[in-house]
Amino acid sequence: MNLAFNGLTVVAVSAGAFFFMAGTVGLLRFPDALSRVHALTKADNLGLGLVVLGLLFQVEGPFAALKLISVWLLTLLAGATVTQLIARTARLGTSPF
Amino acid sequence: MSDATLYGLCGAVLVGLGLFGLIVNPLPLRKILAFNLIGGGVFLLFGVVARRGAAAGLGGDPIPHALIITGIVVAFAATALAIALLLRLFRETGRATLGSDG
Amino acid sequence: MAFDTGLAVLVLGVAVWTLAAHDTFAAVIGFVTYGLLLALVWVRLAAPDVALTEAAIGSGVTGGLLLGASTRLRRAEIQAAGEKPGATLRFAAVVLCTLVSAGLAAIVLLLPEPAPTLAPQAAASMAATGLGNPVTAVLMAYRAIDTLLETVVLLLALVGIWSLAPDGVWGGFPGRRHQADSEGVLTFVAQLLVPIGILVGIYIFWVGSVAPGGEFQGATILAAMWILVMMAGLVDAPPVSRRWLRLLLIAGPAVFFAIGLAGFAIAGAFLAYPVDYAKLLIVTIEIPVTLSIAATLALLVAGPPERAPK
Amino acid sequence: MVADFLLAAAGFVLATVAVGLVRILWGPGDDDRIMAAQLLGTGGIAVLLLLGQVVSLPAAVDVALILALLAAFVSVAFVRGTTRSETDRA
Repeated sequence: MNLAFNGLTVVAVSAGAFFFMAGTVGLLRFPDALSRVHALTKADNLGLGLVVLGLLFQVEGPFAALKLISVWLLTLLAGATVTQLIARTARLGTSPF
Repeated sequence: MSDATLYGLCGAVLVGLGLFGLIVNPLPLRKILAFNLIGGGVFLLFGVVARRGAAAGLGGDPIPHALIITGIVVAFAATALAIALLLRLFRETGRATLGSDG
Repeated sequence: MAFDTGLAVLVLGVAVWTLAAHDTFAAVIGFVTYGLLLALVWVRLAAPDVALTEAAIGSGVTGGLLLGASTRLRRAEIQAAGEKPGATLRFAAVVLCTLVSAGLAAIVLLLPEPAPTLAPQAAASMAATGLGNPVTAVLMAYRAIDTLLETVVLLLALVGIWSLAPDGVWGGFPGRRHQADSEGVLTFVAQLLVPIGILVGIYIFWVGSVAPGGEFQGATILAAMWILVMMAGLVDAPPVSRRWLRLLLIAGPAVFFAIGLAGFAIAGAFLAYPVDYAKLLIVTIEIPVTLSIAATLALLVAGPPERAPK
Repeated sequence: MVADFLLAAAGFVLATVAVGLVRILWGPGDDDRIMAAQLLGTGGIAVLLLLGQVVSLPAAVDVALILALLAAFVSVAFVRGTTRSETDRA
């Protein structure tokens, strides 16, 4: 049982790490701000979500698990809205330069 | 070399880097940033002393930890005051430097 | 070990970038990153209380303050960018700073073995305070006078900032009035985040008596949430001459000082607590102190009055 | 065993996200810089959660919670900063 949980952790965290890498590659390679925002959102949502999922198999107690999930939800909500704000700034071209 | 020593050396270099920025950069806001970099380095040095004092089931000596927390808050207050002074200077002179000719 | 080496190198790299960036705005973003990485370092050094403080104040609120200042000073700084010190001064600075770093590094390498520590004493006396977090016990009991003076220092800094107000707006509204966002995204962010943030702030404050957390970290989050609703244009900052605001600001230090004085009568020394009531008294101090610190921090960020009181 | 893997994963995430720092270095616009800082923030949260599990420091989750909140706060300060400098210029 424990071994199975450890295996699930390894799989989920590895997948999460992969998405972080994908987000960084997108940030570096995509030509314009809007597609970079897209890449960033993917990394945010999936990478952290999978890492949290992996860690859920390790924590003890429902409160610790709840806190882990709320960290993810908070990042998701804040990240999505803020990314929208940045995307709007990029679209309107109101960069200070 | 232990992890604590490694971060101690990191803190030592940070203090030197921040001091350099404080002396060399002519813009006051950059000097404020450099001052905060020095602060981070000093706190790190102190934190290494705390980490080496781990005992009695605690991960570090709690007295330096409490002093570092106090230090971070006071450094913030000093930064806020410095920025208010700088913005007032800008309002009065229209300049963001400390040159004596303006 | 490899992880720690990488993290240390990353911290140094971000520090160099913060100093070397041409644009101050970019330097400030470097500084926010620096604070975030330091929070990771504090976790590695088994100092979660410090990590919480660094994440909240060192990175978050200081970052917001510096971002605001850098955008307001931007054009003036672009004009002033040409002024560079001479080669001699730069060389002297390199020599001096290398010596300082080398000296500190030598001290780190030559620290005494075994390391001096007060951890056993702190752990042994913790039972007398009724607290479960040694750092909070230090802040609120063994070195409570430091904490009391710190709350006063914060107030003095605020008085210093307020005294920078020009005559015409004396006692007026701090900072600029932010317009509510026309497309509603900022309003949405504020309405969504602020209730969660207040909950997290209270939780971090409350958990501080038994686990990492405490009044400074909780207060910083509450302050950040107040600044957030002001930035989103949902509420305006109050004029600094308001009586309720002044009372809120001094309530924490005043209660702290009063209970400290009462210590003479009930426990025989300034800021001494009788063992049976130690935890109750500490919590009685902490609640108003948290609210006062939160208000002070938010107003420190808001800056001196810029608009006349109505 | 799992702790070793989690530490390695933390190092990997930190390394990939640190590459995002190159974006901060190169800009060219402020949007790119704040985005890279945000990616670093999310990555930093992931690293914190992993580290907290490695060194069994449950409070690391609280640090992550604060970082998530204040990353949003800093981003709002950024957006306010850029739109405000726009009205300054007008």
